[in-house]
Amino acid sequence: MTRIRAALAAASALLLAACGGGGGSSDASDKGPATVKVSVIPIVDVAPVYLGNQQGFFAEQKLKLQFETAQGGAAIVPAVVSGQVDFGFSNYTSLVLARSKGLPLKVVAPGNASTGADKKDFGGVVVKAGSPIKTAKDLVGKRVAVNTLNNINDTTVRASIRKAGGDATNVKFTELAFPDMLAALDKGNVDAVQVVEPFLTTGLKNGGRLVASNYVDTAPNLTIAAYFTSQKTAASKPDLVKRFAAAMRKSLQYADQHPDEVRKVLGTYTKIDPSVASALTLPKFPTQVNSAGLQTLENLAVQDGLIKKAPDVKELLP
Amino acid sequence: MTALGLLRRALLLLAMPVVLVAAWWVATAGSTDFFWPPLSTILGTFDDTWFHGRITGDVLPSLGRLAAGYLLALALGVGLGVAIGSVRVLRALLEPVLEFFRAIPSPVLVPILMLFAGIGNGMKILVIVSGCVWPVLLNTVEGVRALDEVLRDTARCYRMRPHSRLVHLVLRGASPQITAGARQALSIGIILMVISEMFAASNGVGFTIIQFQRGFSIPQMWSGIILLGLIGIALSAAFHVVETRVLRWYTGLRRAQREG
Amino acid sequence: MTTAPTGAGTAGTSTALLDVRGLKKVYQGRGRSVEAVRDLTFAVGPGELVCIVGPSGAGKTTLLRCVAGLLDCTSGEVVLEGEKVTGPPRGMAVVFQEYGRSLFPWMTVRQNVERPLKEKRVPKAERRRLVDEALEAVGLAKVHDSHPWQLSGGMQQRVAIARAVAYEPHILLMDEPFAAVDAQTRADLEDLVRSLWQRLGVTVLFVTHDIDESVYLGQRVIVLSNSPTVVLEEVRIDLPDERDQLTTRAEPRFAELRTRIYKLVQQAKDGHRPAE
Amino acid sequence: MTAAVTADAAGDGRGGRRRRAAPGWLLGLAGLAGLVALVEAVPRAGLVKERFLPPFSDMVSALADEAGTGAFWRALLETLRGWAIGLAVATAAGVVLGVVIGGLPPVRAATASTIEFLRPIPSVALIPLAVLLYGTTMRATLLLVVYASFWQVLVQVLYGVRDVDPVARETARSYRFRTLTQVRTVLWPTALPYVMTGFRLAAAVALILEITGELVIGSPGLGKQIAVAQSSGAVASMYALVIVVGLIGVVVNVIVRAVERRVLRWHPSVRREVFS
Repeated sequence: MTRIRAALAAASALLLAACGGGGGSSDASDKGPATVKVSVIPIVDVAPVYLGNQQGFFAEQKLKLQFETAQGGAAIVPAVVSGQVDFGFSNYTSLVLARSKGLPLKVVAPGNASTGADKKDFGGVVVKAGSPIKTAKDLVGKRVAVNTLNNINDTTVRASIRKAGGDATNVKFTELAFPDMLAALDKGNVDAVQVVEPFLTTGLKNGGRLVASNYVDTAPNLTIAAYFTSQKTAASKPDLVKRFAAAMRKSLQYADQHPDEVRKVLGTYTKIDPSVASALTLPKFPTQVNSAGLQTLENLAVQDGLIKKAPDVKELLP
Repeated sequence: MTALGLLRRALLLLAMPVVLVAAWWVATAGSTDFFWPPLSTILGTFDDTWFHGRITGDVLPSLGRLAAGYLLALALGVGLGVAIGSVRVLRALLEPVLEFFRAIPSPVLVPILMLFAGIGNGMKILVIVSGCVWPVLLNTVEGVRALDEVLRDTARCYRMRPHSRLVHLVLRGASPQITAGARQALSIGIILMVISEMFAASNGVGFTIIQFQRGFSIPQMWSGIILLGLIGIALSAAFHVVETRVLRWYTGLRRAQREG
Repeated sequence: MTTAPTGAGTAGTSTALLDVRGLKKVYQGRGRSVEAVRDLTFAVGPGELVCIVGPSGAGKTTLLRCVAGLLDCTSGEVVLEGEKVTGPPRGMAVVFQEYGRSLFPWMTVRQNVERPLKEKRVPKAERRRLVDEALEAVGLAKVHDSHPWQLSGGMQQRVAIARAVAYEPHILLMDEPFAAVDAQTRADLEDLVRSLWQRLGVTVLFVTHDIDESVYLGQRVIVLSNSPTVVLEEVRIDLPDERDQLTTRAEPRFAELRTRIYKLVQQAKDGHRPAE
Repeated sequence: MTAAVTADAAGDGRGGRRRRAAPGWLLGLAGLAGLVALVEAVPRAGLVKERFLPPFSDMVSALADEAGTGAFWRALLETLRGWAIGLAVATAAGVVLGVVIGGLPPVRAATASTIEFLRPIPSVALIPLAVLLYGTTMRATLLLVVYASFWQVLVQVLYGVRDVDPVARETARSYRFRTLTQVRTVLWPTALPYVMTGFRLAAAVALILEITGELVIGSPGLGKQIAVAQSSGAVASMYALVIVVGLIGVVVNVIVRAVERRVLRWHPSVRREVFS
């Protein structure tokens, strides 16, 4: 209700009224599958949920998934908190940020994790072929593109630099969307780019050189992202959340064991070229949240000044 | 005007905005909704958020890019518009191409512009130009074409030189349309100032608002939206002042025509 | 009558200031062409005031635009002061019918009058004098800082006349200049033209559809046929040079001339043309 | 003066376009062909890398691939639907509010400042708000579309209502027309050209905001398809979709102009342009 009132205050009452009120989603009822709305970013990382849906893991739990795609976690979090969607996908750092501001979020299942293998991860820092940058340490004083500033990628790149013994405070991060990075690197607008698949494969194929696997450098088997819901949903529909988490875990496990099917499902919700899809490095799809990794990300967020005080990790975890 | 009349005017001018702001204040007072903080909280963060380094660090760079892009678009739009409006062949040749480019929303062009202009201020200025140029260009073309035949003949008869014909006839004659286009371009420019900072930015009002949104600093984000609104209002007011000066003859002419 | 021009009645002679020879104008449209002017030949001597009348649609405006160099003629030629007209010539000023559209609305009265002088690169002091005199002559000295649209129609046309006069042209073309003003104003403006002509000795070619006006103003009236236009007849106006609205128009000779031209115009309307 | 009709939006040449001769039409095609050739040649010549700007032929084949998928057509439909709904809501709200506000002087006086305050607030400032309210659904984008195009209509309608001939209004009032009749017979016909101008501007703005919203927010439609193509590195597909968006814009523009011409066929502002 405050929402509507506030909207009135914002003097767009007329317009809002014309558009109708906000949407909600159906309750979990006993008869028939419950429709749940899941908000995801259409990237490689969320392949398991699409694959699991295809495999009927959600139907088994009497869940009917309805996907809504967003451009980033920043749009997904409010949608989940306000109940527009039931579950969302976001990286851990975003969740930590949100939690530190007091947003009532709850992780229900892990999303994806680093492969843990150096130079064989699904994301990393790429430089141009002839670049003098050889290691993460050489990134000091250079311009590095990340997809969002003050988020998981710049903090993990800094971690990488620290690990290599460089001064992590002396890096010029520029915000650039993944698709635009390789062009910017090529033109010399930036010295290095932190990319994830499929751009990592494309970048390397076009003569780029991988200098660091920032997720691997941050922590062993770092969990990158997770599926989450609001504390309200978690409290009011515990059964629904449990069923979703179960189906999700099954999907993650299946995805982890069937990489070829993961590659195939990419074609259903992205426009990744099949030849790239067959070559790219897939992330790990763990079934358990790695709370140590989460703690590491939290510490990085504090260290790099994203937040002042780290929220209790347990508040976030199921 | 009497004091009473002045008071009445002031009342009319301010009553509605005051009521709306008051309504907002009351409606959100004591709000616990994370995304809809009380107006008092938002205004409380305003000073902290914007007046300690961000004016020079974000607001001015944004406005600088806006000014550069806007003025460039004006020059380009008027220049091309005069050429296209005056040369029939050019108009016929370019019209469909221009219609096509105009129909492409500027945000879509950003990745393409990045290829040619990199990711620095140049790209952001180009984004602003790419959106602002159309209303100026099209209105200039129409303005030039709508120039009075008799006035053109007069200029020819008195052997006005090309330069002074451009300045004293074409540009002045098309100025009502050019101004209308410039006004549209200004509001588009503010929009694109924000949008351009969504891509590869490291400072700016739009950039900051989005950082706040991503970092879930909601009252700060709201203060940014309010700041954008204020910037919009201030620029529109400034434009109005210029417009009134430039078009004083036109308003008078129109009034005379209406009465006559 | 002191400075009255002496070149009256020198039509067709080589001393003519303006010579129109075999002028023909065909408008080329898409797939069709319209012959507006077929064959016009006449001359205007220096200092003469010649009126051109003809029925509506007689191509008067086409003729004037060709003479002014605003329009290329299809064949024939217009020669002004011994030079063939290919574009708006030097030493010529035009007063258009649409006073509201021929003045620059964004300029003041003064700026409007001054603009052509600036184009001519007249020195500042000289410019000032010319503008002041011209405005004084048309009775607008007081409103020089107004914009044209703040003035009445008659006053706007005075501005246009002042602009033409200040330009110091050798020939002044007037295209139905008073067609859109009320009768009273019109009489005043007619007298203004007569007096300016007499004072300045400028050659005037005055196009009108008003027969009375042509008789009252002109030394000579050229009557045009209907379109495609040729010269139907030239009439000498042998009225005294001192004319005024009351007495001149009351003279029997005025009535005769008026009747004569009226008949010619009627004939023209009925399609009568000189033997071809 | 026709200028009256388009005082704000400035005449977008309802006149000229129609009179364009066949060669002009051909020239237009030549212009487009030139653009196509340029886009084909620049990457082929290696001036820009093909993986950043693929040659035109690659875009076309990507477009053909797109057209073979259901997702493309669904997205197209989503975009058109969002655009149409947003435009309809904005037009209806703009016209109704415009007539009410413009028709009642006290209301107009009271709201003028508010309108001037709200109008310059950029619609993208509302993106975070729209996302908070409606998530990433079509409604979030609809909010932007309605907000942005609403002002276009409202402002034009206000201009239109203000332009109502005071004499006509007095006449209507003296005949004691009922309010509705007054609106229908006096206000509406005068305001209609303005409404159409507003509608035309709104149609273009609505499409731009629809695509922008889809692109930035991620609500379903072509804009989102572009974002997906972009984030998948499918450059040719992305350009193909951009071309589609541009073409839709052109088609929308053509249709709206045709509608405008039809609706206003009887209106003097159009008739005058036809004859001028």
